[in-house]
Amino acid sequence: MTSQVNDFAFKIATANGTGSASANSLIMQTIFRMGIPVTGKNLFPSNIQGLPTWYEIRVSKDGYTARTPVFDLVVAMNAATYEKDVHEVRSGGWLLYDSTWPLDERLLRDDVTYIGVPFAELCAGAFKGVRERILMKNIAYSGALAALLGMDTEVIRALTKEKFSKKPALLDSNDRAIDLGFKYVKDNFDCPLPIRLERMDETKDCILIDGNTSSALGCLYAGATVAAWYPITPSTSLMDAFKSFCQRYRHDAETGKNRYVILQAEDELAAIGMVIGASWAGARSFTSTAGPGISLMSEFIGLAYYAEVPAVLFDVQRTGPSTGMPTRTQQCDLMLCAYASHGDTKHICLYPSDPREAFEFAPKAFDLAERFQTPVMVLTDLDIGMNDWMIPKLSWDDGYRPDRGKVLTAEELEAGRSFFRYMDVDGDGIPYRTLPGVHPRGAYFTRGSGHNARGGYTEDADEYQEVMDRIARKTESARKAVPAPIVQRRPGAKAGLITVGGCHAACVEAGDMLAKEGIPLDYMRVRGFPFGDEVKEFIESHEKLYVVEQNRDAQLRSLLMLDVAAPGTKLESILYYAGFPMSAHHVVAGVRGVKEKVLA
Amino acid sequence: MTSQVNDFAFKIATANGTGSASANSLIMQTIFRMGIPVTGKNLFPSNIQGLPTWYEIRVSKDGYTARTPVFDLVVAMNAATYEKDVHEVRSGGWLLYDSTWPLDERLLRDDVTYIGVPFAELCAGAFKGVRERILMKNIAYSGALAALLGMDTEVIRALTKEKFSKKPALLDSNDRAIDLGFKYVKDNFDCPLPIRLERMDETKDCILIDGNTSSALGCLYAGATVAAWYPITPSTSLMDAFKSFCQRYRHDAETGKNRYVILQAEDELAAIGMVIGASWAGARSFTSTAGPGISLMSEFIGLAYYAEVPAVLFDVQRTGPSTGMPTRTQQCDLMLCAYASHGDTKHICLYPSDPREAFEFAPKAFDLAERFQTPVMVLTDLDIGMNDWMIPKLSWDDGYRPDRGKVLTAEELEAGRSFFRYMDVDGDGIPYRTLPGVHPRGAYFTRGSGHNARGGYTEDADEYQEVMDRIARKTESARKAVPAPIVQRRPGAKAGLITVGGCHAACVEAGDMLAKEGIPLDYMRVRGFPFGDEVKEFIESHEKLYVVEQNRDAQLRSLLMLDVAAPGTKLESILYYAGFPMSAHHVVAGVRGVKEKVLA
Amino acid sequence: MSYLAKPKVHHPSLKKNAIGLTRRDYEGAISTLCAGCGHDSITAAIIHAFWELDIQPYKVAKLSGIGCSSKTPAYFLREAHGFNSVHGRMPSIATGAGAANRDLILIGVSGDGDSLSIGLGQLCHAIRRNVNLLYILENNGVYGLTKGQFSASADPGSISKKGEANTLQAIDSVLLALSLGATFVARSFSGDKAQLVPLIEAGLTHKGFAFIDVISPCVTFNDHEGSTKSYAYTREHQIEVVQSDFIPEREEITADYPAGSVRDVRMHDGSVMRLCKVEEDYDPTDRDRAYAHIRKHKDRGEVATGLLYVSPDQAEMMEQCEAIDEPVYNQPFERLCPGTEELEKLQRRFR
Amino acid sequence: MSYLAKPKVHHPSLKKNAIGLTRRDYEGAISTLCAGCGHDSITAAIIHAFWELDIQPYKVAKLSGIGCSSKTPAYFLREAHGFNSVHGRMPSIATGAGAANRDLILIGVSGDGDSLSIGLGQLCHAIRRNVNLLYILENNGVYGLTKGQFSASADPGSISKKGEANTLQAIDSVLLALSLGATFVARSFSGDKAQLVPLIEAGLTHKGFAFIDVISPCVTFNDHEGSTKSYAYTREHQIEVVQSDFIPEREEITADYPAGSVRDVRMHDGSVMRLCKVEEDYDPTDRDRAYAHIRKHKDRGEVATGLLYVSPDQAEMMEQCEAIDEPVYNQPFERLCPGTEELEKLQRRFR
Ligand SMILES: Cc1ncc(C[n+]2csc(CCOP(=O)(O)OP(=O)(O)O)c2C)c(N)n1
Ligand SMILES: Cc1ncc(C[n+]2csc(CCOP(=O)(O)OP(=O)(O)O)c2C)c(N)n1
Ligand code: SF4
Ligand code: SF4
Ligand SMILES: [Mg+2]
Ligand SMILES: [Mg+2]
Repeated sequence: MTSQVNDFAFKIATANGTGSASANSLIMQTIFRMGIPVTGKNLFPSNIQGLPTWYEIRVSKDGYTARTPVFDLVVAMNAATYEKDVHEVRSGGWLLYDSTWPLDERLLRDDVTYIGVPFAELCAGAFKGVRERILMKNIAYSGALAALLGMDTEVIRALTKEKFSKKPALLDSNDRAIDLGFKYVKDNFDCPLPIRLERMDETKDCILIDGNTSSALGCLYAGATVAAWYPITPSTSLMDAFKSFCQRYRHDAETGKNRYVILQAEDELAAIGMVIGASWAGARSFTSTAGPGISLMSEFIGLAYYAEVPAVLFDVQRTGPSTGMPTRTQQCDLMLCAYASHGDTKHICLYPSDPREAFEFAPKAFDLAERFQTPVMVLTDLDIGMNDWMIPKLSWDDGYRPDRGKVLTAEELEAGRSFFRYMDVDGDGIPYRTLPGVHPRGAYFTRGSGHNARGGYTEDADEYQEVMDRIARKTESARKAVPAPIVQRRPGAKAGLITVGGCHAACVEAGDMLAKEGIPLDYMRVRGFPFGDEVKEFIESHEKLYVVEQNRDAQLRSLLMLDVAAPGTKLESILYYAGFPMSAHHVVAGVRGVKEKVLA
Repeated sequence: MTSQVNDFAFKIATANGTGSASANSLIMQTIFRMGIPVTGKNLFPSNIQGLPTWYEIRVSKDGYTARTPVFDLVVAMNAATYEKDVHEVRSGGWLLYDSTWPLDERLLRDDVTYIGVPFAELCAGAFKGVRERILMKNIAYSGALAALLGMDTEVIRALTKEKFSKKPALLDSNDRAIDLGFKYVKDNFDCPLPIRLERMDETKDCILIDGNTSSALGCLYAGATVAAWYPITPSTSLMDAFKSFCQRYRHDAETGKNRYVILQAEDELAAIGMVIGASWAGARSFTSTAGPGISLMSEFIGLAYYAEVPAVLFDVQRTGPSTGMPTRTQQCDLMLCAYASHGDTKHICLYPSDPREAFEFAPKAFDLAERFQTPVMVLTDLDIGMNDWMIPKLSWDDGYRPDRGKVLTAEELEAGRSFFRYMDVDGDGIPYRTLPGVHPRGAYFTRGSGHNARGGYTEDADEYQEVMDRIARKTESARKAVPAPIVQRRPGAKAGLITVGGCHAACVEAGDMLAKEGIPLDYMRVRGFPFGDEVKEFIESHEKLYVVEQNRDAQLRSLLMLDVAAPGTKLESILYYAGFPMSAHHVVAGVRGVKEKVLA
Repeated sequence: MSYLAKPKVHHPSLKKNAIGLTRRDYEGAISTLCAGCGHDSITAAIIHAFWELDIQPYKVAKLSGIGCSSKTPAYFLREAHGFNSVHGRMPSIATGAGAANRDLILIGVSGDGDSLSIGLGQLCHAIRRNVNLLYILENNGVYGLTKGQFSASADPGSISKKGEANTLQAIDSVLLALSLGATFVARSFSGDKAQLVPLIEAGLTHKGFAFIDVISPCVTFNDHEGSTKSYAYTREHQIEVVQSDFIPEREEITADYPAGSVRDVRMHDGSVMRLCKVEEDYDPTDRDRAYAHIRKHKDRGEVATGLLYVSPDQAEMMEQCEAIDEPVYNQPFERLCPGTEELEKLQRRFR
Repeated sequence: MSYLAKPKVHHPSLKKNAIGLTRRDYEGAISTLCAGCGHDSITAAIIHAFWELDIQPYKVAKLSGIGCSSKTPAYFLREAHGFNSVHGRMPSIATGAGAANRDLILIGVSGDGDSLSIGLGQLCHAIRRNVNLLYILENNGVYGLTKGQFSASADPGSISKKGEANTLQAIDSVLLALSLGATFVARSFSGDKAQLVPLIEAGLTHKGFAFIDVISPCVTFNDHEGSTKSYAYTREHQIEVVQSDFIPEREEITADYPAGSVRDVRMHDGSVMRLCKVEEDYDPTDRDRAYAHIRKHKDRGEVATGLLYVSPDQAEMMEQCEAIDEPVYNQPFERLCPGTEELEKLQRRFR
């Protein structure tokens, strides 16, 4: 890297449950408020207290938000991972450590500058009680970093004030802890380091938000009224956020009554059952879960598909298979979500790439579910869902009205409008439906067993097939309704890069890097399944396509082959599935690798 | 059709639960014992009593066993379906009906010969009690058919004797009922009809058996000791058969104790859990279910895949999605079984084509499951599982010994052999395992969460990936171990026919028909997934391939595209999925259709 | 194929109820169950109860799982929406439907396999939530639709049609419901319409989860000698511990019972369940005594029937959720979406 | 990260048992649970019990579902196979393992979320089958691993860390087990090792399903004021209704108790569970009285602990299956496969 101003990355190693989270967000927010593009990745264990946890912060004046595996500075606060952490520093980088205890000789690298600050000692002097000392040690390193990286202390002060406005005692100790670290560094080292921060004006129209929060906000704005769920990492915070938004915006002050119902189900099978029951009765209803939940919901998803009941599912993907690594990210449910359940089934899927799209796709998901009377899956992942992303402010169109789809009203039925539940009246493959409790003429019997166009039970070959064929036509027509892919073309590009979801950030950056290297690539990010014509065209218009995704078995590539007959020979996979978010380096290396492979 | 001797089909329409089953099997067995190739298809409702049910019998001197939709004769015993049944008779064919009541004018066709027999009246005279009269009416029509088709009355006598050897009263009334029908027809019509039976010698090395029975027998011979299941049509009779075989061969006379355990679980999730627990503890264990069960087992299947626990599952496929048509057949779980569960998963699948292969593949399934330490799915369907097929006698190699796979013994462990559960010691991707309760040094912790090669818990990126990559290699190597496809080549063939499972019979017949028409086709039936090299080669060696299967979404075609990179452009689908078994007519029409499409 | 057994009570079968409907208006498709199946009698009782309560059929939602019993919602209230869901999962469908539209009158029909094996967890949790639902368990001790395997309600020692004796403990759904805090628990017999109809009426009126276990013999697979769920066995061993009579709100209550022997339980809508305590020491509002009492009969090999326990005043699910009185599903969008301005304000949090 | 709380009983901690092993030999990996988590104390009690019973660690199979509690099998008996399965499904894994190898000593550890929500059905049916398994439910009223949501054992009115009151009925696993015919039912408290160890020993000795519900406070999410599963609350409200002492077979029984106050229950292997009835009217071999007794305390806001019910002589699953005495998993193939000749004979049926 040439200039290191506002363009570097550092990593903080601590132990789970020692309050480092607030220190890390303080650092993030400070940089953000200095107007400098910043992203943070929280790498935490599947444990409540004591295991190692890391927080990675990347500062990028160019606005790149993907994870980078190269660290200029590492803050090593956890003895348990000390050795590992020292190795993580790039050659020529810095290591900030607690010098209360002497450093193990064997851990000394001569290509790294060691910055020792006796955090424990300082805090022992300044604070009483074990717990507070541990907490404040972690606040103190943010003070040290402030000095080393040249953070704006005014901004920090302002932030702590806001945060602890109601807790003066805490405010005081936090500020003192920050000063401890700040002062000690100022007095003992020359600051700031070559890697440092300088005010910019790049973040004023942005926010820092995680995708679970924005997804929840999207459901609130979409008018969802019934949510059912079962806790599972990394989707839990989505429902927590939805609940707190509802408490704020859906609570009727006078009556003290709620304009929403959130049910913590006994398991995922019950959760999706409740969603299907609520949607059947007319509510916009959704659940949020992760891979294991989708597996358990499979039978019910098939019922909703065949009986044509709307349902919205958020799958915040985590590393599979089975329990896998619940606190690591992956895009490993693409195939499952597209075809979940036995028999011939195919489901509409949406693939947001960041918290902003997660917000925008929520109303879209409900519109599609009610329009096409079928389950719609919104696939995010742990990285999108739980990490703080810098994104352009969310915007909303007050003109938006939900598309409730073809639902016959009591008036229409009263007016003698004929109703056959599964008949293709309009030739678009979408039948009309009615809601229970509305009108006698709307009554029909919903079932997952064989039924004919009139909604009657059948075991007749032709009647069965008629309905199945119509459903296939219906799903086909959804191609045009799902969000079109994002396509960017570069002059002189022969090959293309294809990706999905959260890999976007890495691919955009990699595209720039490769272009600089003289390898210009066109780019397409798919956003909805089944894929639309643009996807087909993009594939047809390139001889070689690199498919970037975060799973072992090239699931996106598989979907492209199955759904738009993309010839496998064209599609080169670039896969990363070890659990961390995709980085531009992986993509670039992947492209180079393939090129070499081809040349060899 | 030219000659109609030993080459025709007829259909018997009755009501569910009126004892027609025994009459139908009597007819089947008589023809079979006359040495004439015969098959029967039972089309029954998802109901216990009263709904329409049909039994189709095809006589084929050439030994074709596929279903044919063309009926020379229909026996119309059910007023409720009278109209439908009359239409089913081919032009120039015969209708046998109960003339106790006058026939509705509107049902008369002048291209059909009506044969009226007053069954109800005859039985009213000869038998007492409503129930017996109903039952005997159904026996009586077999007598009538005996006369019309020229069945060997000696054979019939012999059969009833065997059947009712312990129930003389029943024997008597059955014989009387048969005589009633037989005599009446002899006296009133000239017999036999142009469609008639003549003794042959084609069945002496064959048996009539259904695939659920033979699958169960296969599990018995494979040495399965623990079975867990939850009742579901059409798989229930598989476990019923296994139980009765065990009672006969696994019951220790002296001790009165059983050398097997069969557990009727509370649901499919528990059933597969029990199978996994039993396999983990070292037993050959299996479950049998249908599509909805596989959906519910999805989470557990992923655990077995990732924790590498053997398990054998029989999926007797029925018409989906959801509850679908439980008493109709389909091949609609091909995709689900190949990739069941969230995360990156891929499963070994076996596809028997008839009851004989179902028997042979059972031991194979256990061998593969234990060798590769992974779930193995055996996919049959309602047609294979519940219909009586004429197949060559089953044979067994007494030299067979189960392949229990890489299991370390107490002796090996005692001898200090080092053991790391998930390490690739032999370079074949298959690790060694140990069984609980055997030796302290064998102890390890089985988990569905992240684990490393040594079997320890991990959240480390490299350790996680090492195990995932090895598992992928392991599954790859299974290609060579699964049964190779059946390939038949015809001189001058440019294109090929590809199919799976029970479509075999129809494809063989269609192949002959098309060859006669001057369209010679090579043929391949896949028998195991992941597909071996032969499959790849067959596809590469043809420009056009017709893929014949019984589902809407071309699932076999999808698997071929994903697993052996078959170019979709080559693969023309011939799909039939309305719930009845595939017939040669569908295949031939399909091939012609595609050809026309191509010409147009 | 059996046609609906017509109610055997004594008024002309075309009499109109208060909203001008005859019992015919409460019927459904023709049953496809076996002739004599207990489930058909329960269907007849359900039809009668809805008719007597003057309920508009279309205000009802009929829900079920999978099984012969679960087919029955097709055989009553043709003007009501029905949802024949998947095996054992009806409670979650009902819970969701009730959450979306609390005005729906929910009736769920299930079997012992559907409820006590694959569906046990959902049943227990629906009871816990006190979902406002009448749940009828048509209990025949077997899996009918899959041809006669033992269900979890089969009694130890009961003999299957194939002659095998059941070795497993039976799950007594009524004791289970009481242990889980159910607010309305009854048991009846498909052959006892006089008892069943008022129980269904009370169950429909009860605010919260009303659980009725109805012994409903399977004539095809479990009505033989040696079965403890046969007609014969049940007739012999059934003991009505509390005889109940349902008195709709509007009818004023005439106290023509010998004092002491009678106890009135007032339902939340003002209607009254009049209990004639057949047994002295019995109190259907005391959960623990009810439990002990049922066990006592059980130990004697008897099946206690009647309204075994009721607690009319506990908060049902939607009250616990403090939901608005109207259904949430059709709230005007304006009242649900905070709009652009709020979004602006809200986002300050994220800077 | 908390290290294993070492047993606090009074003999030098390196004392050897009859098979020459010290308690260390019964330990496992270092716990990764929160310091002070009740689950760690239960782990210590389990280690102590296995040690005292002189059980060969490798003869044991440790099973669990998913949750903090379900992690604990990694923390004891490092020489035993462990199976950390999927959420709520441990009972089926245990059932299968026991079916394959009845010689395995099975211990299952679960949580209240794992057992009473997603896993409720499997727990109930394992009880019904009387699987030969010691099942320990580490009950803290919350989902610990997913950060503190109410579980189904949370009492109505109990306050969450976020300050919300639980509105739902609690599932009392002990009453549930009794209703389902469980043959060994106990409740204890992670803080009461003296009571817990003998219960675990008896549970391990019991032939059939031994159920022990252990209140095990979650210091991180449910140990606050207002929680009814906190250390403080449990200490205050726990009432030991029957004090039990486990006497292994070989030790002869010295009757040095005041007559009448003591009752011995002989386990199938000859060992004895000595019950000192703290409460006069209590009989732990009478299912109905036990049930009533527990309810009585519950109504007083008390938590009855001890060996609440035991019935030592009922057939466990493998006996009900009439399985051979040896494990079936390693039967010689010759005894399993009928061979060619039989196949020939057999096929006559199919002609
Ligand atoms: C997931 C699933 N598993 C199994 C089945 C097969 N099945 C249909 S009905 C039934 C049991 C029905 O028993 P019960 O609920 O008692 O109803 P009954 O027929 O006795 O009235 C079963 C196992 C199914 N439909 N779905
Ligand atoms: C199928 C599935 N759903 C949800 C989860 C997430 N999850 C992990 S542990 C847990 C609850 C644990 O609670 P409990 O059993 O009480 O254990 P505790 O942590 O309280 O000891 C949940 C919901 C999961 N792992 N799998
Ligand atoms: S099988 Fe039994 S339960 Fe089913 S309809 Fe017939 S009698 Fe009723
Ligand atoms: S979160 Fe609670 S249950 Fe989990 S380890 Fe910590 S204290 Fe124990
Ligand atoms: Mg039943
Ligand atoms: Mg818990």
